[in-house]
Amino acid sequence: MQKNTGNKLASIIEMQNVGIRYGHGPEILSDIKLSLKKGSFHFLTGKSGAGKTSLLSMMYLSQKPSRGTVKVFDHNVNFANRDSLAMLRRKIGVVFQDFRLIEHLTAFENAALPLRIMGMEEKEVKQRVKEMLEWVELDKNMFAQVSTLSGGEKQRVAIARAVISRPELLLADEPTGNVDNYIAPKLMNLFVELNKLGTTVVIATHSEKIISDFSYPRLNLENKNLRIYYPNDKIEMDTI
Amino acid sequence: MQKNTGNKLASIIEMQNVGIRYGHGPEILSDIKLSLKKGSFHFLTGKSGAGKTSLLSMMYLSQKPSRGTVKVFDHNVNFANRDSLAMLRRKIGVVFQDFRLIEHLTAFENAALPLRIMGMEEKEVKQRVKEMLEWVELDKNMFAQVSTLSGGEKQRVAIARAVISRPELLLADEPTGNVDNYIAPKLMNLFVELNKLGTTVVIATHSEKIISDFSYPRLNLENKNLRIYYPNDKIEMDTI
Amino acid sequence: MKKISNIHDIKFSKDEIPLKSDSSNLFLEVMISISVFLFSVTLAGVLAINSMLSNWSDSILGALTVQIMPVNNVNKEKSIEETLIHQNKALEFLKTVDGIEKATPLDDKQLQRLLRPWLGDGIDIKDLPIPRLIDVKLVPHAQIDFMALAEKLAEISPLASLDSHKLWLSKLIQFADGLKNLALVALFLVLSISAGGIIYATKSSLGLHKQVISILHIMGAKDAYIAKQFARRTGYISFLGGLVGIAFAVPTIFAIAKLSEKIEGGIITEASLSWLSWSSILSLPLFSAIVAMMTAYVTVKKTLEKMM
Amino acid sequence: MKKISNIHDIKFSKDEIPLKSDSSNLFLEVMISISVFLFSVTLAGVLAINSMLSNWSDSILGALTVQIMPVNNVNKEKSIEETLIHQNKALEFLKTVDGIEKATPLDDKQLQRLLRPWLGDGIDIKDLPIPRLIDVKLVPHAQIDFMALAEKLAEISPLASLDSHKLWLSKLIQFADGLKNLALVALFLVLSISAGGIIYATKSSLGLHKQVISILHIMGAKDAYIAKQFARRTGYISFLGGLVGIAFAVPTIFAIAKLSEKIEGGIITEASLSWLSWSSILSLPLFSAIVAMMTAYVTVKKTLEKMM
Ligand SMILES: Nc1ncnc2c1ncn2[C@@H]1O[C@H](COP(=O)(O)OP(=O)(O)OP(=O)(O)O)[C@@H](O)[C@H]1O
Ligand SMILES: Nc1ncnc2c1ncn2[C@@H]1O[C@H](COP(=O)(O)OP(=O)(O)OP(=O)(O)O)[C@@H](O)[C@H]1O
Ligand SMILES: [Mg+2]
Ligand SMILES: [Mg+2]
Repeated sequence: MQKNTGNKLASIIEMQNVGIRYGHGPEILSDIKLSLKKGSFHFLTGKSGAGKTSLLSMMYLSQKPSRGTVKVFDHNVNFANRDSLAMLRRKIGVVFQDFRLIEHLTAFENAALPLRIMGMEEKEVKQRVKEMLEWVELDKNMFAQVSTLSGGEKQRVAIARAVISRPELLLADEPTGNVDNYIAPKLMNLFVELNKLGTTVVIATHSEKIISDFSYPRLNLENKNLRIYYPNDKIEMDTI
Repeated sequence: MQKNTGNKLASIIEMQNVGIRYGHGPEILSDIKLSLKKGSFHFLTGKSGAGKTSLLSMMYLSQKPSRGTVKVFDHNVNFANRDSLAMLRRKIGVVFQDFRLIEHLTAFENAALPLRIMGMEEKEVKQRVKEMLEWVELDKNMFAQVSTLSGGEKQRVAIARAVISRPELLLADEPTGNVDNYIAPKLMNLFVELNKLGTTVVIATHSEKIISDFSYPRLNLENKNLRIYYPNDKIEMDTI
Repeated sequence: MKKISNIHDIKFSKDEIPLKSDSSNLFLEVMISISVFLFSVTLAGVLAINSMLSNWSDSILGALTVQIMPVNNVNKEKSIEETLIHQNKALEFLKTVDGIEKATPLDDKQLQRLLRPWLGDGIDIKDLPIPRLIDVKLVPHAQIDFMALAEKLAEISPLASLDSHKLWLSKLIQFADGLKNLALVALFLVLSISAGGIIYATKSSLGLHKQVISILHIMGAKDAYIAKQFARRTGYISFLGGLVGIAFAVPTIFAIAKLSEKIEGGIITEASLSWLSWSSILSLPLFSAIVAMMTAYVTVKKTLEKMM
Repeated sequence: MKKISNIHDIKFSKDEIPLKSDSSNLFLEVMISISVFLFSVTLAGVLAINSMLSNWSDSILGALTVQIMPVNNVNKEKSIEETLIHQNKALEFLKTVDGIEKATPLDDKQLQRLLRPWLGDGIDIKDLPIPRLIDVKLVPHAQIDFMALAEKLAEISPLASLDSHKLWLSKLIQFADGLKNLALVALFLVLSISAGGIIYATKSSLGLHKQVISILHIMGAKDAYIAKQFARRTGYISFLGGLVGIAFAVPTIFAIAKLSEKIEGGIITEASLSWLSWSSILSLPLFSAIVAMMTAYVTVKKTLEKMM
């Protein structure tokens, strides 16, 4: 059960006895144990309200656990200072369930955000963002204000922004809920390609079709707990 | 082809030569002809960015066509005054793709909004909203601020708000994109039940599963135009 | 999460548009307090000047006295005669002046009665070199240039002179009148700047909440439904702001009144405020709330009409 | 939609946080203009008073003259003698006073030289009943109560008197000093109220943009990255506000200077502003921009530290 704990460097995310509660409410998640190895690919499933987004939010460092320890890139998030958290976040790409784009900026400027924050040279920023947006078929809408885009177009901007910096960890929350059946597989393939290049990927989704199309292990949230299911239907109780 | 134009009262929505453009851009939709009969049920499909949301926005009276005539409940929207538009809107329930809930209010208050705007007695409001939210399984989150709800929970509040006033016309834009496979069919059944009670329903969706599970005609947007497909795969070019 | 026993026991907040937390609220409240402060102090000034002016024009300004200095000769009879000649000259001139209704010289008896307090009874004024007086009655609200009148009178008879207090008063009235007009302009300015501020605050608040407003619209809310919420909030804030303004204004008005009493003695005390004036000043917070409500209401309605 | 030929030709706006359209901007700009206006007028007053004070204490206040009125007797010699007795009494007293360094009576020659312009040459002052003068040198920056000194001097010799202009000046200096302290307090108040206003505006702006800020955070932006955007905007607005304020302040300062020249003749003209003073006043918009920038920066940093 504890066979991998020594091999710290290979673990991108480690959670031990993690619990989350909001305010004075009950725990949403209890006693979560999780270790994501570098280069792994997982789906995250669970009923609506099970806590998928909450679990992801700890991974992208926007929330601390109410109890237990969370380590991201080997840094304990409870003890990291603000600036080092910022540096860690630059290695993580996130697709939010509700997109969280900056509505008054263009699709281009939204996608360019991570690169500009990193301080990349403007010439390279332009080249990379242009290529990326063309790839997600937003060439026509590149310079449209995000607030005028359709639901699916926004989702593609959000995905472009998440992968533009070729992050070491990619977290996507329902990333294909608003796109059509032609572009959805294309976007999934983008995640698979990134994963092949070494990015660790976690995708929360409700779509049975996507889960069955790709044979990756599935993290399932049920009764505040996390279980891992492997594609060959073998169930393991503990994920470490 | 023109066989139904005389029977005005039976048509909830009529569009003639309708075109939409934003600003000085090209037309998003061209020469749309459409007549939705009272008590009908349609799916609305099309690629991401095809114009589904734009078409619906004319139906829920938040946008006028750039050209052509749109009649909703037999009122030409180009000539209706603001207050009569407001009265028409009260007969329409809408589920938005991006929910459009009032984030600082509770789930309860959001769902109660249409009833309160109608001026319904507070006692009846409370009874109806409570029952509705329990039905969409939000009993636990009834008095939680919407901003703290999960994606699927928000979507259910949006649906509760759309149907709470038992509208004559129900327009739903991707209403099950964020809920799990257990609650999605339940919500679809809600729309079917409403339809049986006389509500005209239009549901925009990308989900092939939902479309195939229910044998309703499909309005498909392609190349700026609208075509209707019947479940038995017979294609009709004109919808009137 | 606790189980809700009875849904009808629960209190609901109905603030659909979260206007309470707008950042323009403080701006509005401070602006309204300053406006109400300036408005009430200025209004007090106008009302005080008004009451002063009406006091004067009623009692003092309706009449005028022209004084003819006695000619001092050794021959008493001759001097009296000469004084009378001057009096007649003045009389004739006065009758030609526009705005003068009647000019009556006081006869000996009247003069004697006037002088009795100083000279005592039993003195024949014919023996004394006392000044003769002409009582001049003015046409009501006549516009008389007292300065010019005084100069002309002096030309016609060097012994005749206008009562100087009256002259000074007329200059003061002109000044007060000018001041009043200035104050009225200031009142108008304060009112329009406040209205502009309210319109600005309302519009920026509308912009801030445009998403919630569009949701309400699509749910079938009429413009009036939305405008009412803005009007209520703006009215409430303006009333609070008005109270603060008036709380500073009342002591200020008293202080100014005290000060001007000291400076000008008897004249300014006539500039006291009636109960009516006070109540109109004290009702300014209410008034400002109503004006603000209406301004906000109309602004919202007008702005919304441009949307679909 | 047009085809974009070369992506590197396109101009990009980089305003990630849409601070330009904040409704608190106008509030901030108006507040800063008023503050800079008040600050510069007050500062001008302080600087003028300062230059006036330093002028005086250097040239005039370092010395003092005591005058002994001549005793007027028929016997000239006796009167001169008695006058000298009084002068010695005064001299002895003056030497005991704290803060007086030296007291030297002017001898006949010096008196004669002083009087020459009025009396002409060749007149022996011994024959004339002229006042005798004592030149008093004060310890630098001595705190002398001139009123008390004058009274005591009069007790000791009724003929001795302090030069009255000096007395009046010392009262004026006390007054000016008080005024200066008051003005310094006012400067401090204006500064802290502005800082409070900037903090308030920044916080409300932060609240308004919390979504965009949280997006920037999750993309890996450090607090400084966000704080800089706020600081830049606040600085820009404050600079504009400051320019408006100074544009109103300069004519106001000139008007006040003109007015006080008319009122007080020769004395206040010494209260002129040096070029250094003027340049410090004119640099206030820049100064206010810098203070506002720093305030906004620190406020943002402090507020963000409470988030994760
Ligand atoms: N900020 C918050 N404050 C209070 N409760 C919260 C907050 N965020 C989430 N919750 C609650 O925690 C529970 C889990 O939410 P979460 O968003 O993680 O669910 P989810 O699995 O992502 O659901 P979905 O599939 O519907 O998006 C929900 O019941 C939600 O109401
Ligand atoms: N307000 C607007 N201004 C400019 N363009 C707009 C506006 N709203 C929509 N569009 C454009 O019109 C097109 C159709 O948008 P619409 O939202 O109707 O698509 P949709 O079919 O709903 O797509 P999706 O399935 O992705 O939600 C898109 O290309 C979009 O960018
Ligand atoms: Mg979620
Ligand atoms: Mg859409």
